[in-house]
Amino acid sequence: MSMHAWLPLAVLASSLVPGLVIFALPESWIGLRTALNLLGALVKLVLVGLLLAGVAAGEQYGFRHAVLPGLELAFKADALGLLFISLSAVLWLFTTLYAIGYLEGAPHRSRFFGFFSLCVTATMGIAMAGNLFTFFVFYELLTLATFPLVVHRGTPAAMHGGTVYLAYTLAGGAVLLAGIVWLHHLVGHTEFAHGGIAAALGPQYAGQLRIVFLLLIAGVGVKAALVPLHGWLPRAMVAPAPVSALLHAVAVVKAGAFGIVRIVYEVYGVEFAQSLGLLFPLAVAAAVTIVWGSLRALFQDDLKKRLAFSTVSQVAYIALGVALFGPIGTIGGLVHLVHQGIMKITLFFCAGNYAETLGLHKVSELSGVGRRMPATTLAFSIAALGMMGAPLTAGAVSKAWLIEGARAAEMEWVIGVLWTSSLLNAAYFLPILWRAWFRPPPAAWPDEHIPARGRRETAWLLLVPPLVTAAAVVVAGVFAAADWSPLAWAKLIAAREYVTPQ
Amino acid sequence: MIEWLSMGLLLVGAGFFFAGTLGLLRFPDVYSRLHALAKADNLGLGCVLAGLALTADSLAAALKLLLIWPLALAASAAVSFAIARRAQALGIAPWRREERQE
Amino acid sequence: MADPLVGLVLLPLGWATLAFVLGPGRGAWAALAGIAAQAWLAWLLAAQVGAGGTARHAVGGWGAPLGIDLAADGLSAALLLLTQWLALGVALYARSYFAAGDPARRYFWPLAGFLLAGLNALFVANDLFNLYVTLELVGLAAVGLVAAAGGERQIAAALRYLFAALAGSGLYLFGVALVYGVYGTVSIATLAPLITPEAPRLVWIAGGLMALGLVVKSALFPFHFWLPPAHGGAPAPVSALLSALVVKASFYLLLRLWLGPFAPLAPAAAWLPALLGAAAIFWGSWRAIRAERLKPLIAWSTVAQLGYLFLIFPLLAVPAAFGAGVMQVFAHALAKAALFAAAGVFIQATGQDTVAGLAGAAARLPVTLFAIGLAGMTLAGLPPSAGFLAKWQLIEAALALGHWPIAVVALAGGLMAAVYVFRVLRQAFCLAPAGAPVAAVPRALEWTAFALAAASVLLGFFGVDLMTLIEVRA
Amino acid sequence: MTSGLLFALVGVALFALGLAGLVLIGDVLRRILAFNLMGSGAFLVLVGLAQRNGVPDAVPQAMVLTGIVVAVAATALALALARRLDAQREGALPEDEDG
Amino acid sequence: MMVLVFDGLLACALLWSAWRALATPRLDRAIVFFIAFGLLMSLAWARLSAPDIALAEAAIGAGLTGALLLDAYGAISRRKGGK
Amino acid sequence: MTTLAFLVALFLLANLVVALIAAARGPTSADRMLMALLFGTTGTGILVLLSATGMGTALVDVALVLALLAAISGIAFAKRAWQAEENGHD
Amino acid sequence: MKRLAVFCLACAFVVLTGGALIELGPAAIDLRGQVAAQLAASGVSHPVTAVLLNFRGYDTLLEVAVLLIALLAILAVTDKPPAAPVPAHPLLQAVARGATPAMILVAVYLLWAGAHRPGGAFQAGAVLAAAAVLLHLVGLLPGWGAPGLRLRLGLTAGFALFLALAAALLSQGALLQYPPAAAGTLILVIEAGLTVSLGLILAGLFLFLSRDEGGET
Amino acid sequence: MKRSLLLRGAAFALLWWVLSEGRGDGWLLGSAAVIAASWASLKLAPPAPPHLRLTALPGFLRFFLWQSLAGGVQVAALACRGRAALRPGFVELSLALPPGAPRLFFAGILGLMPGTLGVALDDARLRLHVLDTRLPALAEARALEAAIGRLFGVAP
Repeated sequence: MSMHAWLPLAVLASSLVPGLVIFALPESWIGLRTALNLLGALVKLVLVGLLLAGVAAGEQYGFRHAVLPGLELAFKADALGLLFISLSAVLWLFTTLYAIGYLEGAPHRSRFFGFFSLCVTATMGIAMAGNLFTFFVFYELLTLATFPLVVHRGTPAAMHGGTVYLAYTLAGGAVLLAGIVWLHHLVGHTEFAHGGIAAALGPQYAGQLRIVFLLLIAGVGVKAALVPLHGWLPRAMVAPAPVSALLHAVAVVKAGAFGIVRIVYEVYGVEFAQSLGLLFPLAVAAAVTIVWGSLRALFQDDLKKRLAFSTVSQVAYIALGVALFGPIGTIGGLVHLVHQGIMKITLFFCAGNYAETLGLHKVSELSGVGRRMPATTLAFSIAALGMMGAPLTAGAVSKAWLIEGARAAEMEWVIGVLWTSSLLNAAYFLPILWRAWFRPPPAAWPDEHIPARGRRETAWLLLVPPLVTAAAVVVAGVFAAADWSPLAWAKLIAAREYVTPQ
Repeated sequence: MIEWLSMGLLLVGAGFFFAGTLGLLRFPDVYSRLHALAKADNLGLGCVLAGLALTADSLAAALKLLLIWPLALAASAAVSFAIARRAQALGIAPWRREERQE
Repeated sequence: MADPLVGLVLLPLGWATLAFVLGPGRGAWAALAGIAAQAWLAWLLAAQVGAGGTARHAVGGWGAPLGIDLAADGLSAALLLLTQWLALGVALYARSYFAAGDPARRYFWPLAGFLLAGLNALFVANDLFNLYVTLELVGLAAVGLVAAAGGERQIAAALRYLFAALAGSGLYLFGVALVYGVYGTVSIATLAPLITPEAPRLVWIAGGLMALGLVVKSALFPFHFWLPPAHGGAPAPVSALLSALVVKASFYLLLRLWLGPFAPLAPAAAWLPALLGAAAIFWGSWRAIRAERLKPLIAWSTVAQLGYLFLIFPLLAVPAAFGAGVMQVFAHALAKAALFAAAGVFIQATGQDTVAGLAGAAARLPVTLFAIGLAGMTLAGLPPSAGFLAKWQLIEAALALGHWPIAVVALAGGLMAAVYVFRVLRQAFCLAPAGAPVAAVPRALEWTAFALAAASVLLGFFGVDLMTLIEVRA
Repeated sequence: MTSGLLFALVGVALFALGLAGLVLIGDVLRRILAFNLMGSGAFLVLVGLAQRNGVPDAVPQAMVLTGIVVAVAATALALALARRLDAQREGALPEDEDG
Repeated sequence: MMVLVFDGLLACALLWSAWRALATPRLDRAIVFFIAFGLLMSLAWARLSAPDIALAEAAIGAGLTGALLLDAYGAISRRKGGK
Repeated sequence: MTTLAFLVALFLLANLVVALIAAARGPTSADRMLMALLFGTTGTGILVLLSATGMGTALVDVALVLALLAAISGIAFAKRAWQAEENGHD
Repeated sequence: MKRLAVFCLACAFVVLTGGALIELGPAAIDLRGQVAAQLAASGVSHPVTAVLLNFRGYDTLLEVAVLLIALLAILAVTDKPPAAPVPAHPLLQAVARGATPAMILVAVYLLWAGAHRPGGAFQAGAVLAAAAVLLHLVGLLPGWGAPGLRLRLGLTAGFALFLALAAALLSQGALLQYPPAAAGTLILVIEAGLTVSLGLILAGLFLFLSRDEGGET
Repeated sequence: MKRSLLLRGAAFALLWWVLSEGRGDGWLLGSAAVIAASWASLKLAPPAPPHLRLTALPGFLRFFLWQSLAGGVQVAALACRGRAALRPGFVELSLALPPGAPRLFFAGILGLMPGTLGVALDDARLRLHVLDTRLPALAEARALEAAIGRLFGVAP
């Protein structure tokens, strides 16, 4: 087995092995656990870097293992996968740092970090899946590994949230499985390939392929939280903040969105999907989700719930970008995969900081928090502005490309949707910012566990990650034209998907 | 001659068996029925065995047939005694003719 | 042993006898040594079959139809392998499980030995009447193991089980009698070319009765009534053996006859077992979801999981269906043994058998909890477990033949399994009630349960090897 | 009609009788009897059907001997269980398994 | 003809005793019918030219099964009677 | 001779059946136990007669065993199973 | 209702199977010829014994295991030590005393006869067991409690001998493949061992179970 | 003791000869059987004082056969006449025979004799059931007692 086969496996192992070891560690071995966590995250970053360099140099990375005759676990590292891998690997490092600070002194930390690492492993698997079967394997693993994190606190609310989460995702998994087996039966394999694999079938299969598409999208749509399959997401917000941050900004919902991308581009092939008339319904579903999520977010007082509905809305941008036939929309969707990730994780980090430092959970309690926690609130503001699509932020870039894409695809109504969404974004974020910066603080905070000492507003492990990611939001927006920006990357991918590069 | 004797014994044996069955059918209580079985049937068996032994191939075979009889007798004696004793212990009264019929 | 085929039958008979003579303490060592040797023999046999095709042995040197032939094709070799290795795990578990004074321990080893001998003999038998004897061997040993626990519930369950087993084997024997009457032989190899679709009516009756008997013994709905009390009431190692192996034995036999000598008649009835299997999945899962106590929950889950095995009958035209059946046998055997083993750990730790009682214990027994989780993955058919591969093949076979309702049943059954599995897991994550006492449990118990569960998941990566082995057909 | 065929027919009837008894009867001892009748029926069919041309056949006879041993073993086990159950239960009715 | 009558009679006796063993209301009697059935079976085996089985059936039926059943019945009914 | 033996055997079988029915209809449990006695005698007789009709001398062995063991079930009945009659007439 | 349904089903089954039975033609294979042809090589001259211990000896081996299992299971569920037996009436005891030696003799005879005429280990064991049952019933032989080492050895000896011989014969090429010259002797040795063990096992089925709880005669 | 052993051994050897139908090839097993049977016999029924007198055996057998035939005929006759002919009842008899084998032998044989059936034997009292109380059952029982006394060489 060559280096080219080992590297993808090593990327998986760099979080799997520490995770398994952490499970076995006694609760009190904090130092070793922390070291393992960070070591895993750093090693993974290095490995991802190697992969990036290799792929950029035109190397092919892949690994295959047959589990049944005609059925293989396949891994490959391509540009699209690497986009997702890099995002996850980087954010994992920050989230780990954040989680170490957040969970200081909490019970069952070995269990928490163990499953946390498993989640990352599953996410890596999803990103590197070389066929739909492998994608599904890790997709289900992700469900299983996140469940213990959702119910981590063991309270009745956590139990309820976990149950709802499982009900949605397992049912979605079953539907997805049905679609995959069907596809496997029709095509004989489920490889991800440029231009898709379904197009090879004759026109007499069009009907079946439409049903399969519906099954597949419904399956991944659960995790991507497409309306009406989004019901689990707000309820899963009972999880600890790092979980909400990583999983509901990056891993889980992105896994769904990423699945939609893979299915449309590499299973059906965007041209073939368009010819079957599948993209338009997808666009409609995404549009409905965008508007509905934003509307619901407007009426949430619970901060994390408001963020969760915002996620519902924002993740659908990706699906929307994919559904806009044409390279520009694609670029918008793909770049939003990254941009939404860094923006939303910043927001969740900040929400976690408010809750952990001052016991603030509700929007209505945030009055004047900007004075008590200026750095956190600054990061929150940047990310929120990004979400609205304010200039110089990452959000502006993705929205701009999406609007262009819609115009190019001659779907002007989408532009309306995007503008409506932006307005609604503003409507649910601006009051928070206003309240945080300009309203007077209360006499006493509800539950202040970390006292302000000098210039330090909270534990530095909680503060650094949101600041870094907030900075990233700005950098991604300002340097969007650079060679190494997510945008450039998305262009590269789109160029490969559409035979005629722009 | 032996042939005829043997056949005769078989028929007599059958007759005793018949009598035993008749007794079983007609006798009024368990004790009397035990009489019928223990005596008539055993005698019937004895006759049949003797009849067959007469025509047996060898002396040993004949003795083997005759050997069955004491075994059956012992079994009958033991079982009828056991049943009668148990019946009596459980207080089953023997049937008695109604006095006025005499 | 020169011939692994024979050694696998003689060895357990030998050590079971020895274990009886030696008594429970030293008997355990005889048993462990014997099972380890069997595991090695099974491995040899699998290698031999994989390389050289079906292994045969003519007992007494006569050859069928006068004598009895033993034969192991890929399916037999695979099941033998499963049986020995699983038994090794359960034996290690049982050695730590039974306390010195436990009445269930007195005759556990000899009975388990005879049970294994019966199973092995069943898997290598190639003669209908010999199969009857092995069925009785397995049935009576299983009943004895259930009854040995000695409580009123267990005895009642054992009695119910015994009658079901006897009715089943009686039906089978009657079928064998008819077959002998029609063809004058009971050797499967000799019979196979003789039975045609134009066979006399009696052969159809015989086949039906044998199938019915085997279905009763493998607890297919609605003949499952005996299973939950028996498997739910027995001591954990016994439940593990019974649920994992014993019910599979009669299914194996059914499959063997269905694909072998009775193949010309089989298509006529293919949908009946599938319908009953679907009913079993729904009813068993439903009862498992509703169960209050842990071991009955697992036992009802067995009822449901056995249902999958019978879904394959209308699909056997596609090779994937056969693979699905075997894979499900493996997956369920390992997972169910792990679950019962884990349940035994909880019972020893908390002294109670309720699902609610898990709330406190699970946090303190993480290895066992993991075992339940992994085994649960297999039962619910979640990837990358062996149960998932079974489900995959089943659905694929169903779609290939256009029988999509079977695929729907398989998917729905998986979801229902997930419901009862996560009902248990969820309880484990609940906050522990204060002060619930948790007794210390031997490490060996936890880790054997975990090893079995891990095996059920890891097997999901080695499906190709298993499928290659069972390709070797007589 | 030969004896073999006749007794095979009797065997079929006995088997059906025993099976019906096993299904319908609740009493344990009676079910044991029913099971034995069922077994006897199967044995009769095995030997009777094989000897329907009137010539004795040693193979099914040997099988029936084996079968009788098994039936005795099963009967004794069932009786042991029934007695133990009765001793423990002392007349109480079985509670149905929650399962 | 004679043979047929004999076999027919034996067959009827077999079926009758089997039926009585299942249908007689009292259990002790049912057991006795069953013992009778066993002995009739041994006659049937004799008629089927299977003396080996007849021997086994006679030895088991007369010597073991009957005693086992009667003993079990006694133990169970005594317990019922004692209550 | 053979024919006669068979006829007698048939007659004994008829006797046995009638006696069985009679014993079955008797009022006490002991009447049923008479059946065991019947087999010790009539059953043995039938077996030896069948043996004489050319069905093999082995049937004599069967008869021997039957006669030898006939006592057991009777004794078991009397000693173990036979309780007080539960209702007078039955 | 259920009763009626089962009754109808049973009747239908009898009619169907009976009808099919009557119209059955001759069997495709007749083993009688093969049994007769190989009888000389089997070591015994009685075909049933030849089938039971040679041609299908494997079945017999497993069948003894079934009996042992039943015994083990019975042992596993009975834990009360046996009560002292209630002696029966001296008359019955006398009959038992007289009958037992005869039973032993008959048992050995049956064992010996098995080689050339009906009889064999199982019948012999059953007669031996019947003797034990009789002695127990009249109170001359106490019931058995948990078996000691000697009894355990006795119960398993026959089976162990059979098993060991079967395994040893593997060197001949196959399980239970008797060398034709020694077949008769080996079968007799096996049968002798089985007679003792089967007698003990069958007796055990009764003696381990039996509890004399106050019936008397 | 030695005499009993020899006698019983011889009896069992004869029995074996009868059972094996005179075949000579089974003596190895046969002698084992005879030894086992003798051992069991001595163990179960150790020889006790009133010994059977072989010389008296033929006479007793004649008596027994004759009485047994008479008993059979009597019962047959009664059976043919139905219950009208019966006068059943219990009769008590005090035994003159010494306790042990003779007495038990008597009680057992009595059931095969005309008109009588032993019902209960306690110490020296025997309760009989007779089919017809008018028949001389007691006298016949006394005759049997005498015959058994002769057989065992003891005074009744």
